[in-house]
Amino acid sequence: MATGTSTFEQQKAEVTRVPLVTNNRSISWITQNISSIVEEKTPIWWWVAMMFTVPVALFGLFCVAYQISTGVGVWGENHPVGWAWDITNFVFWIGIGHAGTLISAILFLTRQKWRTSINRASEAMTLFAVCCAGIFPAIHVGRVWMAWFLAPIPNANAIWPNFRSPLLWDVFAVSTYFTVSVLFWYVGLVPDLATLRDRAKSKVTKFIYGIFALGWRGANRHWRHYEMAYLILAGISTPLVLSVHSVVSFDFATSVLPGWHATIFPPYFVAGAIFGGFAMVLTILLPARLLYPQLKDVITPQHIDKMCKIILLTGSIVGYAYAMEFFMAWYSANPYEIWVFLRNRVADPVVFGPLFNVPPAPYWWAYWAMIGCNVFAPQVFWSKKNRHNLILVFIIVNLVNAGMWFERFVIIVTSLHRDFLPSSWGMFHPTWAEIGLFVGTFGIFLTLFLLFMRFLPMVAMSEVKIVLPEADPHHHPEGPSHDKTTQVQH
Amino acid sequence: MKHIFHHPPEKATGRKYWRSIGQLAETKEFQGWLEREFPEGASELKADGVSRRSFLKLMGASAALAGMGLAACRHPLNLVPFTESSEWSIPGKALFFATSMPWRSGAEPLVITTHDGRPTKVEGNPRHPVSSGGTGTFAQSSLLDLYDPERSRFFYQDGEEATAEDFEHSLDYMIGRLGDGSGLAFLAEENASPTRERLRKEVLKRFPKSRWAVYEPLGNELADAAHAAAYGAAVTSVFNIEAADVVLSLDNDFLGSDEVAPVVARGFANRRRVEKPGDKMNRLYVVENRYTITGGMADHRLRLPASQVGHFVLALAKELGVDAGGITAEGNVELPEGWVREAAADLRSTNGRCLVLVGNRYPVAVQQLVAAINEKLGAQGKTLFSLPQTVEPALSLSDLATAIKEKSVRTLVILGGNPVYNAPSDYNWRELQESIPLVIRLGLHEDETSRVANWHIPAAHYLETWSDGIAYDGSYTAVQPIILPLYNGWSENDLLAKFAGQPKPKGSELVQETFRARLGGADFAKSWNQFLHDGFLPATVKPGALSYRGSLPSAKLAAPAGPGAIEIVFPADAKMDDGRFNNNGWLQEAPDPITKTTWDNVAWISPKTAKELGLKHPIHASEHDLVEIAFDDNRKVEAAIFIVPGHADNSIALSLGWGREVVGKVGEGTGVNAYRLRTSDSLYYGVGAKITNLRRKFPIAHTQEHFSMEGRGLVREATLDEFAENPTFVKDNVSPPAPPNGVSLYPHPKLTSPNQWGMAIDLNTCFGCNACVIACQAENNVPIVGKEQVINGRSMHWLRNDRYFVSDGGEEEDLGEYASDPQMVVQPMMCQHCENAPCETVCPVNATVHSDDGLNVMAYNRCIGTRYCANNCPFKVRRFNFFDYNQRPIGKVKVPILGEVSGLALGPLTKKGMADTLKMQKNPNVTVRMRGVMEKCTFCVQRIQEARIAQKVKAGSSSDTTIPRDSFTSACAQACPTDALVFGDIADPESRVSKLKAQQKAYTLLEYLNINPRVTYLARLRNPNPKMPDAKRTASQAEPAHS
Amino acid sequence: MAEQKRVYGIGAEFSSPAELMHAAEKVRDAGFKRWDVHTPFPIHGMDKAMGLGKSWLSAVVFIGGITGFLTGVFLQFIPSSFIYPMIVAGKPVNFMTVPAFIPIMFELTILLSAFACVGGLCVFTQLPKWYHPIFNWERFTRVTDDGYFLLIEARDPKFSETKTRQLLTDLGGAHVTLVHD
Amino acid sequence: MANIFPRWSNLLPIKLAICAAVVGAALTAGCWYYFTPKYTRVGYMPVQPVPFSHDIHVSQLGLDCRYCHSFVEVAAHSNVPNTQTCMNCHSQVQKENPKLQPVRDSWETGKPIEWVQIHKTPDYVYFNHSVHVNRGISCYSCHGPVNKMEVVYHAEPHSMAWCLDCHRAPEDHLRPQSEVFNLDWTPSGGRTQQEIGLELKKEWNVNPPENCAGCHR
Repeated sequence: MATGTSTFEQQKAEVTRVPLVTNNRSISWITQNISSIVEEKTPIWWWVAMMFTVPVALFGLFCVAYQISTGVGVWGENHPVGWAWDITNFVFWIGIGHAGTLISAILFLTRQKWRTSINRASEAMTLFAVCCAGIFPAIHVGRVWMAWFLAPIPNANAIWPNFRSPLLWDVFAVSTYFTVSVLFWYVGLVPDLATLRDRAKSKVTKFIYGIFALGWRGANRHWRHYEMAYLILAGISTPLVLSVHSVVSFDFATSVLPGWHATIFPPYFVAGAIFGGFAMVLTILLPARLLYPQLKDVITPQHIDKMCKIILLTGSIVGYAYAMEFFMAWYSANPYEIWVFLRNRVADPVVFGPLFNVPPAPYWWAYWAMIGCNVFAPQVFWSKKNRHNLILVFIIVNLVNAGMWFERFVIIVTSLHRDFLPSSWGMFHPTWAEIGLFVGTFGIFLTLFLLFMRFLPMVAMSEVKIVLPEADPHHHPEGPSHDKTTQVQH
Repeated sequence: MKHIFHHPPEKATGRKYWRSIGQLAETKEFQGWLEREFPEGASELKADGVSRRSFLKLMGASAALAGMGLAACRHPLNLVPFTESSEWSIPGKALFFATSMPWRSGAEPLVITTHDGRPTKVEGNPRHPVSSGGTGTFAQSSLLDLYDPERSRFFYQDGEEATAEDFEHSLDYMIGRLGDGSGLAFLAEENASPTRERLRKEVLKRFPKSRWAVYEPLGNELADAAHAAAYGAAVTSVFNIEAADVVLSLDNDFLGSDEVAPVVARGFANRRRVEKPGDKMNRLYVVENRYTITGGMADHRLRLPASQVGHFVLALAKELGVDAGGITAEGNVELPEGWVREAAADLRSTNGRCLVLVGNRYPVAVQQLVAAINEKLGAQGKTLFSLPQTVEPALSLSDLATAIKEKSVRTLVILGGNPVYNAPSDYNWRELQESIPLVIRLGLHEDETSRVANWHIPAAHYLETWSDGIAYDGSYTAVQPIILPLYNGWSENDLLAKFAGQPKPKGSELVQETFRARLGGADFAKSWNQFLHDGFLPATVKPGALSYRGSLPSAKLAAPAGPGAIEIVFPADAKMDDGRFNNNGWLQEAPDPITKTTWDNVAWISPKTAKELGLKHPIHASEHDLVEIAFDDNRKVEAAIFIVPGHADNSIALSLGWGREVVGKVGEGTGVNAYRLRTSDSLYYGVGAKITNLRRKFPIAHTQEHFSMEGRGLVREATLDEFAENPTFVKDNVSPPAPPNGVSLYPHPKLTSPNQWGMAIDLNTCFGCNACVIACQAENNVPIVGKEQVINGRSMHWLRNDRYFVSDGGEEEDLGEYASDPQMVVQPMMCQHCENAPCETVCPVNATVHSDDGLNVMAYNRCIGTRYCANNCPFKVRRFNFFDYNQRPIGKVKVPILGEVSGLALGPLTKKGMADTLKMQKNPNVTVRMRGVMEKCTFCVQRIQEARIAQKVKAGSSSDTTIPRDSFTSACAQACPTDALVFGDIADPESRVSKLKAQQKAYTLLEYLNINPRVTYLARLRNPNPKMPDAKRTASQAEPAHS
Repeated sequence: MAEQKRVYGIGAEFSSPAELMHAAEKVRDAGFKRWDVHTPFPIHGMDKAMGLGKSWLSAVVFIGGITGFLTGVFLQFIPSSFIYPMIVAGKPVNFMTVPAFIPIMFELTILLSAFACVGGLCVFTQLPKWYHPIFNWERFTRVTDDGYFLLIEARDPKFSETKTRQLLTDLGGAHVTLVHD
Repeated sequence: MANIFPRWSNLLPIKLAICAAVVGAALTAGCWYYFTPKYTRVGYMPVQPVPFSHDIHVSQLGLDCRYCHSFVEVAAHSNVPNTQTCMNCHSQVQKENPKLQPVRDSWETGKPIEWVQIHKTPDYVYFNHSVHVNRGISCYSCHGPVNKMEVVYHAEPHSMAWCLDCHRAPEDHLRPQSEVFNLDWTPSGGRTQQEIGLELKKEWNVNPPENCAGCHR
């Protein structure tokens, strides 16, 4: 009788939902094709790509060395603009990280099975993004060699860090975030590493993957704890990911500076982070999908479609936050707040400047670049046609990436450069050193990701297998469902 | 089990530098100097208890101290004690010496702080009425000149380095062959030193045919001439501005560069201290072409091209019924309806308790007419007084020039000054000087003049020399060496003594002689010691009345500037003076009081004229339009323009003292030389220059880009009457409003110390003269950062003077659309020591926290430099060491591929370390900050601690640890010539600061943030004459805090 | 496996999760204790089929979390309220300042929970365990691909080489193999 | 053979864990002990150019500290005696003692003796001797039993924590003003240091600064 009901549910299920893995691929097909990415011999394009990314990364590291050895002065920062690209880039990269955790944790908790095809890659992206992010707060300080003062360790000076400082919160939040992400990612990797171990031809690879596979043997007495562990990690990562960007936003929200001092920041930052993060996931996966056609069946148009929808949603949330900030400034009737929003950001030479009869804001272009990329660009995703036009999607998500960088730049620099006392107002101009460092982090990020693609399974095989029909213990290989799926598919 | 370190004895650190002094110890004059010291114990100072002998030993000691202080690693360091005790000197304890700074308008009485024999700080002499403890900017900065590593160190004969001995020999030889002195001429600076005057007479006695000329580019030649014509040559006049109810300044910047005596500023300020509603204050009318800090204080200001001031004076004379005699004027000038009438009426109404001042480089006729006006107003004996002339009249530069042209000068001795650089361009002084067979030049620096001199002799700084002077009030002041000449310099007295046929003086004997002569009988030793201890003898002659013998010349004032003919005005520079301070980093980087420019001079121009010439104010501070200012083909310069609100139309001001050709690294390539435009008949201004827009840009570093307060309640203003009606106007329409008192989410921890430090700043007596800025820099070892860094917005001043232009309309200065004629307000801005300081909570390492006596303290050694505190500081007063400003070259350095690069940006590739002499200037009680740490005003915490410790030491085994009331103060407050800044204990209701804070016009900034600053401002008041045409706009300019 | 070694157990391979599940139920009912199924991915309902209870890893994590939280509390309050209380921006040093301390308490809670979770996993599963007899079974490599295995250990009291082999064959297991240690 | 890892490898995790724990503990303990001034400074005993013995001069001859360190009561800096001070006596006493040759040389040449510094506060610390010795803090509290030292060594850590200990509880060191330079003094009259300290603290209104500005400027 169990079977009877199951076939019925089966049919219901099959007609209503498009399968997550198309062309009715078998479990062994998954194993074969995902593993092959790692096993086949290194493709030319990989070497070519590395030849670009590695030098860029190295240049970035050179900029770091130069800055540390010479002083923060090699950047364009000044009084009053004490933070500029350094913290902008920090927030930018941290934000990107969030999509990974979101996909792996939150979508897991909400039983979004489609996450399985993309969570591995996006978690990797998280880690690499956080690596890049970590560089900036570390070296933006004037005396890096004294940074250990931040650690709450008993010392002969009997003095401790200031636990009230949002910067110290950052230290804890970001390091925790990185650690937990690594654990989460690794736990997920273990079964797939076992796969690679068992498929490995040469002894060496077998040995190496073997070590990291920890002797995994798929025993059910392991799976039950494993699943629990995975669930719990997902459970704690979810508040963590929300907290991290909230804490980052506290750096600004807890200050007294007009334009920073805003209670809306935490949710607004988190939304922005997810927004930017998904954009970056797509930025990476779309090319990967081209390079490895077999991924097309795993990362299907409906995945992209879903992600576009999330971008559209979060993009609109961010847009709402911008509007709300503006409204609060006006509603608070605080001239300093109004000044920052109207005369440091919005007022452009053509429309709003003349409209409010104020001169153009020095950074109006940054503000409108942000609005354009973050609020207007994603609106094209309302149409399904656009969501399935991969070229367009790729363009839009890259606009979003840029937009999110501008958002942080706008928040940090335009608030700082003209605050309370007009006498102290100034401008900020970046130097080659900080531009080089920013570009360099992209080099680092991509290099790491290329290495990841080459040596680790890009898709969580064991998880994808679960979502296949045949993984269901009540599923019967024969029966009409197949044709159904295929029909729906075509 | 512990490992014990052992160290063999090693070479002393910090010894290296002192080798030079070591050599000094060998030299003859020094040995002589030693034995001479105790002729009969006469010149030992009982009072201060320091014998001159101790100096060298103290230096030896401080060598060791310096070595210790600057050593980086811990093991091993050596302690180097003296071999012999030196009386009264206690290592690490400051000693104070009274002296005075020679200046053309009278010596400035000073007290010098020394640490282990190193002068480290200049303060005013509190006992002297002229100073009362205040100082001017120049006195404060002169300290850096003493230590200038580029000061002249060597003797030069025709460009070849020579020794002092060589020089003395050839000098003796040369003097021997001078005969009656015909062909011998001296060119000196204005200086009323009686000793110099005495030597001059002796030289004249020995060489009756010799010539003695005096030249000061900013001197009082014309003023003296006018004065002589009006009152006779025997007397000089002083004015008591404190006695004047109404002052009319005709382009006389008596609060700024024209009259540096602190007594004038103080006297003026004393009449503007309004404590409660109903108090009276004086009224100031100013007529000037450009904004000066005097103009900034004006109650009524009329902007008028300098060339029209004469016409104004005529109009005023007519109004007052003064017979202008033969003085007429070409062309006529439109003056605002009623301005002259009402001003005149106001002056008259004071029957004599008023004063009309005119710029001291205006044509003699104009100045004579002003004298006549003062006479008519009855200022004599009320505000104007006479003092006997102490200096014999001398030849002028033009007389000397003619003599040289006639080839009747064969030996020229130039004592200081720099005529090749700053003589009127029509003299072609360089050629003249080259035409002289023998030129001996005594100078602090190897400069333009020494380049065309046969002998260059390094001059001793006034802090290294024995001399004397006459202060503004006629009192006799001492100039005594605080330190041995660092570079073996000679004083002008040394040189004159040789000419007078005496040996080069070994010490104070020359001055003692003068002193003896002045003193008459009396116990010499005692009174001499007293004199050195106090630094002066009180004025013997009381100011008397002037006798006016009105004889106005017949003169025709030239046609004034107009749209066609633009005038160029040559004001004294607020920082370079006549150029003598050009190699002084503190002054180079001090922002100009009005334009806030540093490291350059700029051509000030009015918005209207600028528009007419198609010149714009740059959006990026570093890109100013370049123009060419030309009178003819060889009288022209290229200058960057700076649009200044309130500047007179058709008039350009280009300050003197810049664009030096031969100068040290600091002054190299700064500014343009306005002397090129200046001729003997246009000493102050010249009409008819051609201005061409070169369509090129030039970077100008200034510390304040935005001119308008944007309607924010920062400087709060009212007129005297408004204050009387509404004593609490400062609290009105403040937006956002201050939270009701004591409202807070949580209880604030109690500040437990018995003393709570705070400051009050009276905006009504602060002119923005920069004395406090430099004083702070000297006291707190604040580094200079160089032009490039200032452009990048990284100037390090802990204390800055914010200057705003206030006017009815909300102009957008940063767009170049200026108010044509706004008013000016100044606001000193330093760390406000907020009780709830936003900077503290954000510091992740507790590097900046609050002390129990209410200071926002900054622990440099804990700071890791996140800059978060600076971002969260509402006043942006925190300063970050972006580079290693103390250890790396500030300027450009040459490197192989890249060419000229900023030394700072090269960082570790450059040589580390600061000049040894500069180390000597550093205040040993303040940490010299390294790169990567944040710093800011500490309320001079080192002084606070000193006071507290002193009291505790005094208390010993008793419980009396309370610091005496107002027994010390911060560097800025001490330097302030007008006591506008007052520092003290606000927990003590009787302290000066508490009293000021209790006033009704006291307010703090940004109340709405609930940060409780410890710095309180007293609102600015103006006292407009209701009848004046511009009274309306002057009235109620109180910047309404936002509405 | 050149030289004979003692028997570890008998394993069989099944063709689909459904069959494996079915077999597991049977083995459970046969009353075996020391046996396990090996699959490329967790199969839902298998715990029930094998008669396993709930995993108590959650308890470990809870303890970890509490530890982290308390660490946060003490780490912050002890220095800033007792060892060296400093006046920072006029903020109180007593419990009133707790809002400022919450973020770090939170982060530490998460961090130690995560450590407890992974640590617990290792303990409960006794991983890493690089050597395992079952790896001696050549076919077993398919377990990480698409093989579904069931293995009964020799240590099980009910284990008898012939009977157990028979049982597995009856349950439809293919490639029934004797796995040596 | 599918098993690529030997049997023993299964014990590796445990072993590694234990090793890590041990090494970690050792490192922590090591830093705790060796990287503190308590270790790096205390006991520092350099060879001095002149083998001057405080023991002889103070304990045996009974010289007062202030005879040589003459400014300790009035200045922040406690001076090292100059050659003259030594010669005051040694021009008569021990004229020929070869050990004193450097002193005599210095006296003749006028070149100072270069003592090796032992107690060094960092440049950013502003310690003031006068305020301590005038308020009942003995030399002993910071320099230890110098009067007993043949060769002077670093007796106390002089770390910030160490300074704070006393600034927070001065009663542990306060003593009657008369006994400040008596390094052998011990609480007498049946009263403990605590009792005496607290009494003096109250009587003299002793409240040492605990904020940064107290020592860092």
